[in-house]
Amino acid sequence: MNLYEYMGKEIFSSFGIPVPSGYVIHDVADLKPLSGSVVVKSQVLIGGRGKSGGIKFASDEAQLKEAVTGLLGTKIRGYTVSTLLIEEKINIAKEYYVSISLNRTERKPLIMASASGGVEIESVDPKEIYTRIIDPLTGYSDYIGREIVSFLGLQGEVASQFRSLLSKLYKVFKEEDCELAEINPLVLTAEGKVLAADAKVVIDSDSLYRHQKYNVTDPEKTPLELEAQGKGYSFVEMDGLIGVIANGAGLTMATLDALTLHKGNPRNFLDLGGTDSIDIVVNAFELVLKANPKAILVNIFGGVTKCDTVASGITAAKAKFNISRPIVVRLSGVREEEGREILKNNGIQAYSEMMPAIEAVVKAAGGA
Amino acid sequence: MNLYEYMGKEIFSSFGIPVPSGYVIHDVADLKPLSGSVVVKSQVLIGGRGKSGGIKFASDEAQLKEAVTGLLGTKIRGYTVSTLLIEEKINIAKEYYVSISLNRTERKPLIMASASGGVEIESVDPKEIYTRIIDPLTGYSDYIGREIVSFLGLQGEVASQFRSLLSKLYKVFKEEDCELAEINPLVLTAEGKVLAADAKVVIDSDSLYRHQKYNVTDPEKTPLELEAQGKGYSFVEMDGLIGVIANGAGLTMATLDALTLHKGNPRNFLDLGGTDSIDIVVNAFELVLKANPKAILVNIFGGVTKCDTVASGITAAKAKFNISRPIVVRLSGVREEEGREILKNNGIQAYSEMMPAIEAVVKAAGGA
Amino acid sequence: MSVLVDKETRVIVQGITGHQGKFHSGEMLKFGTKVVAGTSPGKGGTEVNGIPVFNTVRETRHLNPDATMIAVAAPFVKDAAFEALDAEIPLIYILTEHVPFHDTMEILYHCRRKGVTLIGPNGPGVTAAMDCKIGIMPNHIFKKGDIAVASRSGTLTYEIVGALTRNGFGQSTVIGLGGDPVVGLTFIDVLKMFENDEATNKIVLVGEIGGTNEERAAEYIKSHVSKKVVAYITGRSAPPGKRMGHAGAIVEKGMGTAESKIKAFNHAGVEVAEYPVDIPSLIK
Amino acid sequence: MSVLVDKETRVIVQGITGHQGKFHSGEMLKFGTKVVAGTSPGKGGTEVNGIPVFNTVRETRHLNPDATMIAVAAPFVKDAAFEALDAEIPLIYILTEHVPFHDTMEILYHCRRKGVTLIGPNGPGVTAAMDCKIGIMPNHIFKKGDIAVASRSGTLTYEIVGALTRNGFGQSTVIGLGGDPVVGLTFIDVLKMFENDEATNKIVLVGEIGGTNEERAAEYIKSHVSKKVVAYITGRSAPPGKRMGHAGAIVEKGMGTAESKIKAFNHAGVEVAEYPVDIPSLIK
Repeated sequence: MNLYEYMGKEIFSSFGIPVPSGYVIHDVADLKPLSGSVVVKSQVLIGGRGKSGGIKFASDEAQLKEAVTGLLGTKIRGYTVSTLLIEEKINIAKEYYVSISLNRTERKPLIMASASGGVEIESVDPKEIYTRIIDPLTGYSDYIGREIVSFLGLQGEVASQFRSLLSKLYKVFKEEDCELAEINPLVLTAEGKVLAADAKVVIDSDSLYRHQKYNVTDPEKTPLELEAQGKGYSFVEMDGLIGVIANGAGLTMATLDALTLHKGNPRNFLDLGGTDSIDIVVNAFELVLKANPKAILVNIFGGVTKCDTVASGITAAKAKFNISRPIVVRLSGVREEEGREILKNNGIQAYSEMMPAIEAVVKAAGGA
Repeated sequence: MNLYEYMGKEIFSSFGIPVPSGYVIHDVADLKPLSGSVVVKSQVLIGGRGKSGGIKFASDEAQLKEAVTGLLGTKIRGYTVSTLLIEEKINIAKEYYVSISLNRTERKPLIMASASGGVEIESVDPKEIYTRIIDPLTGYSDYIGREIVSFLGLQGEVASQFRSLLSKLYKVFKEEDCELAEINPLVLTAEGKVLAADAKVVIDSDSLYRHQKYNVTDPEKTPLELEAQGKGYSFVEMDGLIGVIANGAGLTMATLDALTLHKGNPRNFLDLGGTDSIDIVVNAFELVLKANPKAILVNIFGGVTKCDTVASGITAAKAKFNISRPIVVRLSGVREEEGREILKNNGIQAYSEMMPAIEAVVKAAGGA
Repeated sequence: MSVLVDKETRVIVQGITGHQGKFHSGEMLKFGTKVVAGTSPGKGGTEVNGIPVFNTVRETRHLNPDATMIAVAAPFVKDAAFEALDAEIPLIYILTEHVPFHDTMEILYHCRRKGVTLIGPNGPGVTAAMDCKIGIMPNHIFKKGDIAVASRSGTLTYEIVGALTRNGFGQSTVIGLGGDPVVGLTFIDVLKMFENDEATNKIVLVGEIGGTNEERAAEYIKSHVSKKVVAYITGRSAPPGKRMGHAGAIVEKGMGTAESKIKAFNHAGVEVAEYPVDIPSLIK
Repeated sequence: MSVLVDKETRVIVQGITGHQGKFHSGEMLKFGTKVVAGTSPGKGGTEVNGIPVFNTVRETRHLNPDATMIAVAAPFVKDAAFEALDAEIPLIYILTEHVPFHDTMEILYHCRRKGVTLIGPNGPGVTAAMDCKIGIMPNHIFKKGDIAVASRSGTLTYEIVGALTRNGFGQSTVIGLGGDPVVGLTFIDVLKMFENDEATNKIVLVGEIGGTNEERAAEYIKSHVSKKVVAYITGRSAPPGKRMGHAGAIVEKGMGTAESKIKAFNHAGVEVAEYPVDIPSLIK
């Protein structure tokens, strides 16, 4: 789960990482009197916010009001701005980059730092980036900070601030179950203070039960995907014509792949999961129907999810939603015969192999 | 460093371990109005406090005043009572024992629990004691608590309170650098609440730099031992006649052992440590002289501590304190010849072997 | 001898009184697995499917378990794994989905230091046809043979194993690695085992988008694997940035695409099937 | 080959610019030890005794260190040890006194899981006469020979090694275990090494009051050590409950007495010297 900048900064601040002073508003009426120059930052979860005009500066009340009214309610790359962070303007002497993330290849945390901050880290020469895989059992220890300040050429008081901040950033990463805790830019001010001028924090969604304070709607998800998420389905909308219901993430992906290779592009990814229940099948149909596919393919390899349960779900859904568009079913595995019998009685012929079902549904949708 | 009960309970409380409500007084004037029956507990660092009359109960103001005046200033097994803990009287339904300590053999933490609380754990049948060595890297985890409540036959809400308390006790042990964190008795009240009715916390003295809030004078130490501690010496007073100054804990102990086997009992243990300094030698003599031995043995194996430095220290001390009692010196190792020369010029003959020096000092002290 | 488990493997189930524990312990018994005990705090002394239930893993020690299946809810998985580690059980399989990856990292590296094998989380387990099954794979799909299968997904594994069996290709060991971004075994780990396993002559790898596990395996195969390897990769049609069911199945910043994995395997001389059902014709 | 260190061992000193680091790195050089680098944050680029100084251990990697001596102040020891572990240096010796034992426990078990040998804290180090010295033992006391010495104390070790040398008994390896309640090596650990060491024919153990390290060693010797072992135990005259200089040298609740240790050694057929100077006559 991606957190908004202001949420990331709230977390940073609670761990003792210095951030610019500021506050959040949702309405121009929430503005507090100005006590100096400020920056007004749109809270959206997409990159390139500055270039898209999502960040404005103000040094008097009129400019501030103009900036706020000019940003609230507008769209940045398709996403509506409903929240602004009003922050003191800081005097930037130098911009750095630091992040801690999960490195999937090593299955360990990765810490990165660079003196080239304020730009996308991918655009920085790797030689200019300090990287170190962290042993998750010993965790962060000060020698890593000492290596980093040595790499960045920092000394004295600034180096101490950096080391202290890095140790706290690792605490954030670990205690808040982050996939990513990134500060870009990490600013050294003209006054010699080290500050997190931005915050990109991604929390492992599987850990949310122990961080119930976060509740961010993923802006990249479509309304239908959000509805599916609320109902506990893994669901991804795609731009094809064939609705897909399958069981298991791997089998569902394989089904999409097979459809695509047969030029019968899928309308969605929907994994029934490992629960054996008629209702889960019926509700899956409801979701897929909302995506309005030309035909629906159900691909089941019965194990914990039994074929007869799925068959009953299909017939129940067909009746409940009065489905007239083609439904192609493939049933294999546990209680396959019973399932086929149930469908047959309801006028649906079920395939036992995957490939004929793929071909049939592509044909039914009017494809190749 | 042993902490007083009330200090241990303050720590427990700051980690969320429930303790009876109470307060500390040093003077009868500090008493607060009574709101129910209380127990008045002398804060002394020795066992068997209850049996020695150090704990009294009071259920009205008169009894309370009597208890307090009767305890403050009295001596319990030689130690003066200057602090009292006034605590609400709790309704004990059952007493348990729990502790976490360093097990030196395994070099790991050891957790112990028993349904036989309120008595010395050494007197409890080992079969009645749950014990488990804890892996210091995984630390305490709830399964240990589940094993303990299963062992103690606890269920439901009381079991939950126990598990929560045990997890906090491990945090105390680890985060406060304890050698021992013991609750005896751990009380289940008639109202179903689990409370730490006593607290025995021993902090690793080497960790005190990160726990500067503790400052307890070890009541087992003599005034001279405390003075030596303040000056940075490892010093133990003993009841013999021969003062000892040596370098290294092992060599110093070996010197005491050799003296004892020669029926020349030592007056003290004093380890010069590994610093090469004349002043350290002079100050060591000052301490040993305060113990008023019949003769003084200096036993040095020169390495980092060089023999000529020690020799200069001896002659400086002899002059400064005008020492007339016999000083027997053994010098071996680095700069041995130079040291012997310095001493010879000051009328002291230095042995190069340990045993002749032992024999000489025993004789000089008037021994066998 | 098969890889990891065999006829003699003595298995316990942590969380045996839950829905999953109850159902799958019964299925494992039917498969022939020696399920010697289960645990469930406060339910010691009862039975599930005729299997004795204990309060703690420590109480099962006299039964000398060789492996445990952890089927408790995600928030309790780390504690259950630590309990198994403390009891020195040499193989830990975690069935549970949605375990926070920070927990899995801790579990994994504690397993490593104690020489314990971790399978999962969020995978179907391991089966040595027809000797032992630990996990949730359907019983009826297996046939004993010389093909080892390792996969990042569950149902797709059954599809492929089913196809192998129908075409007469039996299996030596089938392992589901798990669909999380951090899991106990990598393809390289299992390739080592398969290469050294006398019962295995050919190897099937079933990968998916996300991470670089397959690319690394391809490199490893070039220099360390003499047995025939074929593969299937799923997620060719997955839109970038979207998690496809598994927490680990996501293409991020151009990393972990199906193309990259297929290319890597081809470079290593590993044929990659277009459809799952093509695996039998490639392996023969 | 000697135990733990030899002529080829490449040593770095963490905290080389401090008082101890400076002095002992010079002494080690004189002994013939290959001290290849030192570290001191912010002092990279300087030299101590002609030894190049770096800011971090990572920067010394190109010098392929085999061992490190940690000579930083107690509060920084854990971090220094983790730095050495991360750089995969296979032997860590901690000179520092007063390290909190909770820190040492962590260091020790992280060393274990990475297969790293930990010596100390609070001990004089290890010397392979006359090939390599890591630590603070005086250079002049050694003579090459076939006697291995392990001890819980510093100066007393020198006393005994000096007596051995004077009496013509050379040493293969001399190890100071350290005087803290938690240290890296136990007597059993070093007995294993000595038993397998071709350069060692006889063994001297120097124990002291506190803990049960000596009692365990005695048990171990009975069944695992074929070489002649003699011992000296100090602290016979120590009053109970008093720490005798070393944090670990204390008799508590009747545990860890000299009597118990002497008795255990005698039961194992290990002669125990009355005085340190008696060791040469027992070993011959």
